[in-house]
Amino acid sequence: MRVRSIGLWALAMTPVVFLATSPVAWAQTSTAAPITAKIDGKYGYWLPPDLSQHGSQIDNLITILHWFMAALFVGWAIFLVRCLIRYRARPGHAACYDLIKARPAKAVEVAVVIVEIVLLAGFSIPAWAKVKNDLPTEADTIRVRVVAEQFAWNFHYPGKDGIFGRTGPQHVNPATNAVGIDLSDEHAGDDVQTKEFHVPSDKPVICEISSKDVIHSFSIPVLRVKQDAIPGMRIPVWFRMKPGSEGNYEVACAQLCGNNHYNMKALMVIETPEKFAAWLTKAGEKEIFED
Amino acid sequence: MAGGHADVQKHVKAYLGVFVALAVLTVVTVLASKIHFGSKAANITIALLIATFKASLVAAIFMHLRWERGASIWWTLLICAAFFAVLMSVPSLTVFELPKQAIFQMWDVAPPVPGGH
Amino acid sequence: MAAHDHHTHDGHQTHGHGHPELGFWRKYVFSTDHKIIGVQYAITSLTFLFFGFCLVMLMRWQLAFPGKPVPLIGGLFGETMMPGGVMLPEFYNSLGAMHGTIMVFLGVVPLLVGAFGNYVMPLQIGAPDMAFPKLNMMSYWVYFVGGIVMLTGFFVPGGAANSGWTSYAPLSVVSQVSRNMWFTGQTIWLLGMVFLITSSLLGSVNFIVTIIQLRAKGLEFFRLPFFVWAQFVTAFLLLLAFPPLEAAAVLQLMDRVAGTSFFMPTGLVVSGQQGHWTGGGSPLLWQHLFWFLAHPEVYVLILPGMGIVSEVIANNTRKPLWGYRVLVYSLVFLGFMSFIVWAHHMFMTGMGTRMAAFFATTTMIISVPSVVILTALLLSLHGSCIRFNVPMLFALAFLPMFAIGGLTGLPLGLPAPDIHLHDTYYVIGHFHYVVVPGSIFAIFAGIYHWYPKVTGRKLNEFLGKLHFWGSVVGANLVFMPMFFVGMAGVSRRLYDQTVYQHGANVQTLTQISSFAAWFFGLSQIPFIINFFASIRAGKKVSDNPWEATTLEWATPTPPPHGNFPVIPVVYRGPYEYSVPGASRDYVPQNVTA
Amino acid sequence: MSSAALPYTVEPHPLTGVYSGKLGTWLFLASEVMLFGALFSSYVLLRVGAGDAWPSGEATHLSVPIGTFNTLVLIVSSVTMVMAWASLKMGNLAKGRMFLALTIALALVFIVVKLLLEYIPKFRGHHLPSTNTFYALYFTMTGLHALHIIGGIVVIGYFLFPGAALWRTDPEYYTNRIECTGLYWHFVDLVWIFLFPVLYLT
Repeated sequence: MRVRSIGLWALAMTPVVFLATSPVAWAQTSTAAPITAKIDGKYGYWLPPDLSQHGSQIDNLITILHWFMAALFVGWAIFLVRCLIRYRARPGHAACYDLIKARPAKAVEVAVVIVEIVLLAGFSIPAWAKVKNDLPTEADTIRVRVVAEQFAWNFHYPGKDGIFGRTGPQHVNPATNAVGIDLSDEHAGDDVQTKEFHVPSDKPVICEISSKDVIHSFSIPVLRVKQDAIPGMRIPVWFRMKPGSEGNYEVACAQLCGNNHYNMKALMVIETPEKFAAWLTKAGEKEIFED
Repeated sequence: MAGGHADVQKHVKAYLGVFVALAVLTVVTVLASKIHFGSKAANITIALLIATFKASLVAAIFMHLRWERGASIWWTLLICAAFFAVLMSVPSLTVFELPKQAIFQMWDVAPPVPGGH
Repeated sequence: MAAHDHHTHDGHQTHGHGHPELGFWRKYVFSTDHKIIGVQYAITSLTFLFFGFCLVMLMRWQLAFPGKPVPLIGGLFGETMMPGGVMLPEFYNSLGAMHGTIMVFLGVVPLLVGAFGNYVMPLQIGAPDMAFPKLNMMSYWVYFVGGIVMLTGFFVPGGAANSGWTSYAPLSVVSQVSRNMWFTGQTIWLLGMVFLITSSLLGSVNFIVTIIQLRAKGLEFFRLPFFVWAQFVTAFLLLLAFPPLEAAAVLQLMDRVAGTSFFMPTGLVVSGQQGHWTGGGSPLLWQHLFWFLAHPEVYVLILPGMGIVSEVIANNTRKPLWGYRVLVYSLVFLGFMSFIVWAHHMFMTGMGTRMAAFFATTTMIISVPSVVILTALLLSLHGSCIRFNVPMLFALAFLPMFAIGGLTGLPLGLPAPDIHLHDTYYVIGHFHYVVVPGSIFAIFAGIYHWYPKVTGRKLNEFLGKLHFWGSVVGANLVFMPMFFVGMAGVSRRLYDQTVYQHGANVQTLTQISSFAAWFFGLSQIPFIINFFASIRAGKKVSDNPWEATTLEWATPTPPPHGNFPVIPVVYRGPYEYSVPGASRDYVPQNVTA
Repeated sequence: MSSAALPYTVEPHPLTGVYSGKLGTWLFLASEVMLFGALFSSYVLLRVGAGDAWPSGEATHLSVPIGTFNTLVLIVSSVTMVMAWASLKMGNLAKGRMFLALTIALALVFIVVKLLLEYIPKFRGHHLPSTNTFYALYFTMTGLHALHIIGGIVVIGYFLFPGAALWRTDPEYYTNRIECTGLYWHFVDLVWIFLFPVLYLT
């Protein structure tokens, strides 16, 4: 019985060994089209680079939490291992019926509660309130309507007048008017819609997230921004870049939205104010709307 | 619960009484819906109050809760009521609690409703 | 031991005289005996569990080596799933959705509740059977039909449901649309869910009534084994949390089949076409109803597992559980709280500060009883005498791994860190660290622990240890890298994460996960061999091989129809091990002195 | 066979005060409360979301007289159901069965009225579930309720004919089963008591 099972086991392990050692298997491949723009930022094995001003709040919280978790875990693990060794069954050793007094355990539980309260009330909720409610009020805030669809992001800029043209589903034309601007509206003429997300690096940005079909999620890891795009709703998120964060980054979809969900990304270009203004003008000229 | 014949006979009288009450209250609900009590909400509240009263009668008499001594049944109902209350809070969670500037409207103009009446 | 021997012989002899002999079908297939039904549940759900695991082993290939043909078996799947052996995104999504559904609804819940609950719970409370034996049989067959319905999804055009196990509307309404809506994967998924929910409801009614009504004399609530308590709380969760999902499934069926707009808002434009829905619905309504079920469901997955682990730990430490009452109160409290935390799955759906604060607070509160339970189990080891047999090894692995699973829930339960971690691999790592030790390892512990009761033979220790070490190493290597992948910002449910720069960067970790998953899969081979071979070749054991105290060991092995030759009377609490002054190191519940 | 050996199928448990069937029925009803609760919750959410666009009064095209009639039919059927139990409790099987038959007849009246006077004319008039959210809710909620009525007909029908054989061997057990069936039936009536004003009157 025993010998046979070892044999079977060894037999079963062969494919693993084969696969693990096969250089072909380890070569990286991708099903996606090659990334045309070079993506900036240094990525390691922890959090991705952080370009937003609110991001450090989230990052600090994550770091503090993981130290806290590690401390607790190590404490528990030491106790566990000590018990396993000290109280292992062996000749001459018997269990003790009486239970230990657990003052330290109670202290640990109280400490956990206190730390949780502090993290929640002191850090998490204020950070959340700031991200969700304290929308920037500066006059030069960039406003963008983000309209998700299967499987692309559309960005609608209000243009020079700073007012979005009226939109409606009956105006949607997948090829030329993806965000459904009503061209008869007086504010629509200067509106810009693109598939690339350009923002100037020096101004706060408010994105109004919505979706035409199913639920998507507007996720920019480097900005610590994530918001579900719920069809039938328009939900704002905002961010402010750190100085010197110009470069190319990626907008991802973080909510399963269909077959090509994995490839629903957009290029995000953070650029200097001058470059952004030039791009906006050029993009506005190129626009040809058909209704 | 009820033991002997005499008890059951007493119950039968209660059943008939409840029947009359339910029938009358049904008519009252219908009539109340014809009267305008100031606002839509007031009308709905009145209709639901009458319905709750009717339902209580059914539960108390027809379903014998009035005579029920089994604590386990009351516990079940209590737990159920608690979670039912949580379930009924779902609408207020979705509708009334949104971050600043979020709206339940993604388009600016109302779209034509296909097949609408 | 000697105390029970005369029962054993009497039991075997008297059994069968009072009852007419049943035919094969009534005895083994359409049986009303809770033990046969428990075994039926166990075999069916273990099969489903293995099948669900195979699905994910397939997915792991695509994740590790995106766009490369699956070796050896890639050609078997045909053009609609894997043309040229390369997995299509829609098939990948089907695998993902069905993996979740099968593991949760067809594998773990039926195993923990249907199999262990059914077989062990009536024995542990000294009952002759479940309160409603025919209803019990019906639960099993409704579950079986539900499982078959669920699987037919793979064989219809368009494949099985592919909108995730959460089936978020409107995606689940607009996907897999065809002329005959009744025969598309998502519709079949909804129908399957209706069956499975109905089965669970019938089962939970049965469990609650059995525990309330059929406890042996002297078995007060605070003398119940912890496993029975876990089943009791779990049954209430199933009873009250499942119906809203049943309602939601009916509404989604209406949306798909009758063209209603319960979850469809006004003004949808799908694939460039204005939708035919009248609108006025709410996509968030589905999420609320779904998570109203699915958060309690998480506790349905782990509470019975905690019950099993507690039984095994008490038995193999040879001392009473630390803080039995504290454990029970925590359990009940967990059950209650699990109903008011559901919206922490929805922080990203556009939630205001007040509501986020409320659900984050309830989430932090619910972590306290979890910590208490874990601490109590750890403290139970203190001053004990630990036997390292296979069930105990699995129970011990539960402790640190469940700790990791629980702790990593903290950043997800706090709304601010959740902004970065929501819907990333961090979430996958977190909940697999909860359910793999909490459910799967507990299930293994339970199988090794109670196998001798069912068959009269022990599982082989060596194969068991091989299985244990393979599983522990495998599971940790699968899920630990996921925390780092998630931290890097990689979303879950991606067919190919290398599309993104931050994904390509951590692709190596994903490959490690994949290899570990296949290793984890191979580690189950000794278990499968052991499970079947031991039925005939396992070492024969006595009625109470683990020298345990609870009532299931006070019956003959295997227990006869009607369970107890003489209905036992209970005199003490469930875990009276190493009582000072007693002649042996355990005092069964039904022994007077 | 095995059920005969189980305790507390007939006599109440000395501590809990109920027999198993009754407790089981109440637990089942608790889950039904959550089922219909989810539908009512959805109703409130969708109605609040719709605002003034929600049809009411004449705009619903629902007939209040027919609804009232059906409400009364269900109330009477509840009375006959409870009378069936009372008759059995007093040892009168014939009377009990008569009341059961009456209950089924009334339930059939409810279903026929619902189908012929409400559903079919609605379909003819192109008031379909897909027409608007009000009709979607109307058809789903009343449809699910009607399924419960049909389920009740099946159960009562079983106890009226084949199930009644139990009376000869164990009349008390049979009476208990009728009581449990009654609990379910009253619950179905109770749901309608809420459905009627919510859909027809407001």
